[in-house]
Amino acid sequence: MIKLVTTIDINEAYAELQHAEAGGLSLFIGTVRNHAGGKSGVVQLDFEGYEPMAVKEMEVLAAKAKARWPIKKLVMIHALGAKKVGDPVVIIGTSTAHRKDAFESCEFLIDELKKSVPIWKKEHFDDQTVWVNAHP
Amino acid sequence: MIKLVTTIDINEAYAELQHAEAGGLSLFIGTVRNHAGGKSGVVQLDFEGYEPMAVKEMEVLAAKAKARWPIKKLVMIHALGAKKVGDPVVIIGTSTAHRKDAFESCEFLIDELKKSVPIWKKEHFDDQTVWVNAHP
Amino acid sequence: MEIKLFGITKDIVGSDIISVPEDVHVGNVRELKSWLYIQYPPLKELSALAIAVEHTYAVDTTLLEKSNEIALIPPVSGG
Amino acid sequence: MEIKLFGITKDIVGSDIISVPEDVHVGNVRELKSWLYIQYPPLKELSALAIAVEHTYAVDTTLLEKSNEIALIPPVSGG
Repeated sequence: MIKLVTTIDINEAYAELQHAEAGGLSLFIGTVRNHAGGKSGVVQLDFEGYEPMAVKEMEVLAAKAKARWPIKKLVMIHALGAKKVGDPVVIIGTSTAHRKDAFESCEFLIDELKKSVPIWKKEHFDDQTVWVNAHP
Repeated sequence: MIKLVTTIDINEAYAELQHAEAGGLSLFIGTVRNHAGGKSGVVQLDFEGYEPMAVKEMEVLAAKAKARWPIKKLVMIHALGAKKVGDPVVIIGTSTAHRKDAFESCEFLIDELKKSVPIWKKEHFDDQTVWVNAHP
Repeated sequence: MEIKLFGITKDIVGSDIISVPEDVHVGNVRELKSWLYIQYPPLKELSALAIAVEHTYAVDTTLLEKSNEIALIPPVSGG
Repeated sequence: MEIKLFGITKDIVGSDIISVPEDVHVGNVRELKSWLYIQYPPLKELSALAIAVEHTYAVDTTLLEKSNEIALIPPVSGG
């Protein structure tokens, strides 16, 4: 299951990852922190995506992960739109027969998502707004 | 949150892991597989625990993990009693500011739990029952 | 030729699209980037700037057709 | 002195508790294990067998008091 949503549903992700041959399931949930880049006071975040390309890139990453680990089920869900501190913004999950494969593939997918999937985060502080990573 | 339960509640674990300074949350969920030790046909499992010692050992592991990684919140919940294929039997979760710490501490906790926490699994196959790991 | 804009590139250009005039010839990604940097100098200050063609990351030598879906991809920050 | 049993040790002994007779002296974990292996030889066939005293893994030299909570810990298999 690969998709962009307004609101992350953890139970949906967990249900999708069920597989009779899977003994281990690794989930990563990224949430909005109240500080960023050494600066505190994040009050809101906006996530914007280039939607068709973001889905296509996530599918490419899923294919790479499946080529490398014996993954039974895989979930990559990213939220778009306005988010508050504590809100989940991304959920990555893999289920495998053995837990090491689940941890490794899940970490690979979130690391790669952050590098290449065309989604942008704008942080709203009390006093300014910043597109994260845009400038050196 | 460290405890032994009859039924694992993923939403309870997720809620417990929320922390305003946490950007990443790693969850591991162990479920009952339909095959074990190269043998298929697991129809049920029973989990038995030495309850006060199991909780104490989990607390020791949590303290070790907290000494090693900057963990904001931590969850270790193990189910006891009869379980069917697909049922969650253990959930481990950590939330941290940075995701690498969450993955590493979560994997450490499930690896160590499997080594030292006094809980025993009895597998019921179609034709026999086996206490897992008991014999070489 | 139209270029879709996202994130900070939208703020820099002040629009969510750039229309490359008919008389400007940009045959590949390198030529497009050169033209963009002249038109919108703040784009040069970004940490990186990629071009996507048909929803795929393109390289400098990727050829551009007028019918392609082309987009500017400033540094991503999802997750 | 009473010894709590779990998992396969319960099946081997046929009870969830062993009462060590009053006239048997087991002053430490090593002595207790020796006595147990004589009384219940199938315990020797296990992959491992630990003793817990007061909910903590004990070593061979851990001293035993009659009032301690003592338990046999066969190889664990949680998770």
